Amino acid sequence: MSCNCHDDPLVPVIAVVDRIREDTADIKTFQVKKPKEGLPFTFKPGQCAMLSVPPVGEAIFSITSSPTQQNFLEFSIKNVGKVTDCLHQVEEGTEIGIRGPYGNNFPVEEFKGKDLLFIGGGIGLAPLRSVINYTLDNRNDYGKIDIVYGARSPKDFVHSNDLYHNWVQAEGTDVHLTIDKEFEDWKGNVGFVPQYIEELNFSCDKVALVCGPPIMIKFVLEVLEKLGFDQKQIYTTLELKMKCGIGKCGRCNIGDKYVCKDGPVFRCDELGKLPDEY
Amino acid sequence: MEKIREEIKEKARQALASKEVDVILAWEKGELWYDSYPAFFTKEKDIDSLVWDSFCVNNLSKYLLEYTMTDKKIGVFVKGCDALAFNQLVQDNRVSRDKVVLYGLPCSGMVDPDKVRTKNLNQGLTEIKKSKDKLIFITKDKEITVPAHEVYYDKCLHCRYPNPVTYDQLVGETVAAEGVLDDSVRFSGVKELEELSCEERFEYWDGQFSKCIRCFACRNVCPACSCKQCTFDDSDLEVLGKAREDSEDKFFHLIRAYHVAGRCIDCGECSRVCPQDISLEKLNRKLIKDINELYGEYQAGLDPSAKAPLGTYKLEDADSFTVGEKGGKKREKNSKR
Amino acid sequence: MKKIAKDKLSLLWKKIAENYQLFLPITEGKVVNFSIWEEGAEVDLNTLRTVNSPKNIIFPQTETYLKFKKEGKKLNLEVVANKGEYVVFGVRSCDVASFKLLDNVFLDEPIDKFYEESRKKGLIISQACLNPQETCFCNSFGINPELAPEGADISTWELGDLLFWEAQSEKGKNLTEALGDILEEVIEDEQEKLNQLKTGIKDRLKDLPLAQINPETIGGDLKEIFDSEIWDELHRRCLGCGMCTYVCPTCHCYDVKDYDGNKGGERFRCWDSCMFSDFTMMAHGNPRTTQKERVRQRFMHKLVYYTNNYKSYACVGCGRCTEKCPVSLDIVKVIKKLGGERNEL
Amino acid sequence: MSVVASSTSVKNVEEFEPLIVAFCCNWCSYAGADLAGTSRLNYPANIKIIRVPCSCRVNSNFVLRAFQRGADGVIVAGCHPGDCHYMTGNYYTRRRFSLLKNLLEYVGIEEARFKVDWISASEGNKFAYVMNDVLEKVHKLGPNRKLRDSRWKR
Repeated sequence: MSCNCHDDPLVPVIAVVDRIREDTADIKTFQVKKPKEGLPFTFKPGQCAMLSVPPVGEAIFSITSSPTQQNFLEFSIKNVGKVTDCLHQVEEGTEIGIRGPYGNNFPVEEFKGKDLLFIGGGIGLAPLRSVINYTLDNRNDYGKIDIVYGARSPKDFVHSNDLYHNWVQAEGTDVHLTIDKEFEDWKGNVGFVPQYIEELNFSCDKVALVCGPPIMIKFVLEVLEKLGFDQKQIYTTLELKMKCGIGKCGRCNIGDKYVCKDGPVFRCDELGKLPDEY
Repeated sequence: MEKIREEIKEKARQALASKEVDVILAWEKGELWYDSYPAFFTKEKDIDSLVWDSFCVNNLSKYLLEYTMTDKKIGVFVKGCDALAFNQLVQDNRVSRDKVVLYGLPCSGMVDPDKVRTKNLNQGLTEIKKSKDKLIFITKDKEITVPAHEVYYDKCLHCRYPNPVTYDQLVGETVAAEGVLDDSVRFSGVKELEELSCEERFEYWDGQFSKCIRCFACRNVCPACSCKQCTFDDSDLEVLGKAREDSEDKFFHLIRAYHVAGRCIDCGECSRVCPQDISLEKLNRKLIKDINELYGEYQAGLDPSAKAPLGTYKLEDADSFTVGEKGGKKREKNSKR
Repeated sequence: MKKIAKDKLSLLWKKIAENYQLFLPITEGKVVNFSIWEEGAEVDLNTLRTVNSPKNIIFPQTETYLKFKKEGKKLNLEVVANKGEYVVFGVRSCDVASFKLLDNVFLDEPIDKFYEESRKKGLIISQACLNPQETCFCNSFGINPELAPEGADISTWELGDLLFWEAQSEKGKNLTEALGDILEEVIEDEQEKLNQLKTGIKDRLKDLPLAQINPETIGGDLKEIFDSEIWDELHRRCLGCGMCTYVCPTCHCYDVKDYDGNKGGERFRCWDSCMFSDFTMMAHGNPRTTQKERVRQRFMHKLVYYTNNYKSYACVGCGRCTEKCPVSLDIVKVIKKLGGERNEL
Repeated sequence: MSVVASSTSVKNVEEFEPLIVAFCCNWCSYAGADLAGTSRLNYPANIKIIRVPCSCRVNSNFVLRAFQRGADGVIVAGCHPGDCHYMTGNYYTRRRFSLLKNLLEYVGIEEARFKVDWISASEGNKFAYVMNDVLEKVHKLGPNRKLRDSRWKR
């Protein structure tokens, strides 16, 4: 009887941290690829991967690069816990373990032909960026794109190169930035994301993709409802503690759904059917 | 016991009716004969299901921890061991005495369902009655009378405080402290082990600890384990690894016992709840015995204003590690080593 | 069908142990658990319910699956898998049924290869329960302790001085053949007695105190049960220990951890318990802040979530939690509170 | 030449080199170690000193963790009772480690593996003596297998 345990979904493959960019004081973006070159696996926008830094452990992160980027995967990671702290100390060229991709994805096929509204707060831009870049790389398939992004201060903007340049220059794309509190030399909007969306008064014929801190998501959903969005037009992506990534270890469930397997992307009407425990 | 049960219910009803307390902590009966479990009563009408029988082994004092942050006034029924536990919680500043009304219940012992099963007394059982120091097991067609001590928990046979050491009101009459054992019996298990060789002791404890499934029931049931967050639960620090590994098992048990040293009231709840029957009492009693021998007799939970043995010192204290020096007092080495 | 005299069983153990790791219910102190049989071990085939369920044989409490070594920026990973072939003897119907429930989770895509391997290498020999106990309620979950349970490779029944033996699977047949003349053929008369025995057990089940438990009559959908007020009361006596989850044959939540062993280390998975406060703890907080949510999670998982996903309850009525929970917060009480009782009994 | 041959054969890889972890109070025992050093008293290199502000800073976890992760012997050294820099610290040490010492013996750990002693800043000799003494005894006992994590590699 031959054992095929090395194919087990829990076993990571080796990948190398090729380049590291410091986005903010506590967020770094890691480019990860196979030791030679190329992606460790193919994926769809919105999916996650489990990064391993032995002997500290594993944690799951959303992939922030677009599947159209064929050279590497990108992960934007905020230093908040044990694994992330260890990742932040990693140097370029270090090998780590990776397994994935996990979870479902944003239904980019269904979005075709529609206007898209991306709403992100803080590190919540990470999963959205994958979709944004994907849609921009397939620009003709999608309508108008609006990106609303907020952070504590301009210093806390992740992917500022995208926010200030790449996305602004992209055709049919508007970027709306806001910060929580007044900041010197800041000419843009000041205020929380939900209020800003209300001020911007978007028409409700779009698909909204929301990701950010739980409290931001809560108020954004209220505002979107006020603006006339149907729950079926709103998508969000969630995160809970995960260990296996494959719906077996039993801790990331909301009701009978596992965030790692049935999520992390949920349409709001589906989410409404689940118990309020996230 | 039946008579006292009615008295208890009456007390509980009155206390709730007069708003003397907001909640009553007592016991309730489940579907099986041995199944008396902690219950929380806030309404007078619910008191009907309150129970007091030979299976109310659970210590309710531990539940007071949940109420420390509220302004609720709590009435709680305490047996002898539970009263010690209560005092210990007060001593540890985890429960405030003025929020609690204590109803003392003298207790001559609680029945171990396992012992009943071993004697096959549970077959067709319909009722259990208590009469002085006898228990009567009643089935459809017969009655079997058994001396109570034959079916009491081991821990109850060693009980030193069958009557609550503190209470606001006492329900029922105090029981004679018979069956109370002197220290030579109480510590006999410890002494037996002490007399073994080092290797034999290791073998014994290795066998005990390696049975552990790390369910933490011993810790969670322990009235001395009253920390808001246990050091073992801090997943960031990883004081204790999660793997079933011999050294981790030993680490857990030694530290658990050590953390309650001087605060363990010797209620035996840890050994009772252990699913793997680990002799935790022999670990706790070793520490109690050593404290008694080195720093003077001490019973945790007797006096909430006392200083915990490990939270205080005397200039002339003995120790167990220096020999022939000032204050040095070395335990006699066993000859077998 | 075959048979063996009970006093010859040690011969049987010996023969099986030649080629397999043999797990048997073995007494240690006051506790009976499945452990590896060695000559002279105190085998106990009378105790219905081992303290630990045999799930720890197929899904060990701690299982190292990866060794790693770091050299500078280089990382070496090595998969560890070294499970040998084994036989578990004396598994009761409820525990056999629990394996199927674990299969539902672990053999669902993506397949857990370590578990799959462990299942492949194992041979399960069931033992019928002659005398179900007062805490047993397997019948409420459609389990018949007198019959050969689905999922057993070989089934056995005790009758007087004899043990009846019937192979149920290809694996079981092969072992039976390999055992050769240690086993004898059953004669007709004995077969009849065995049938009587089975009927006798079936009758006894009806009189068990928990026989009226019936999860089918639990009313309400997921959200209604989730929002039920029974949780407000039920959780209060919970001590937050993990005993119920660790002795439970169907609980299968696990954690993945690394051990830093100085020169290299290893990654293992180990049982975890939804009763523990850190089970869902994340850097930004905990979605289940009190014991109420944790208790609710456990029972919702067993009775609702699992059922929605795998069309079966995640309980086999073994009665371990009923007997072991220090404060009697067992699944029977929850099912009853949720209305899961047959009225006609 | 035979001398050389025998000395190499003694130094085979199997030879047991005990590792001792010594928790030393900053104010007395650590200074004692300093004095031992400056007085050119020999104490072995296998002793790893961990400086602690006071012997009562040493938690029982530390001792067990040291044993789990490679130590064959553990020493806790503090100021003599009455000499604590913080007035009372080592009185607590005395009570705590009296119990822990007995407890470790009780569960079958060899007595010599865990040593608690008072070593003042002026007792360089005593420092060297205690260290050598523990090392020698632990050497005789062999590696600590009872408390070491089986996954830990030396």
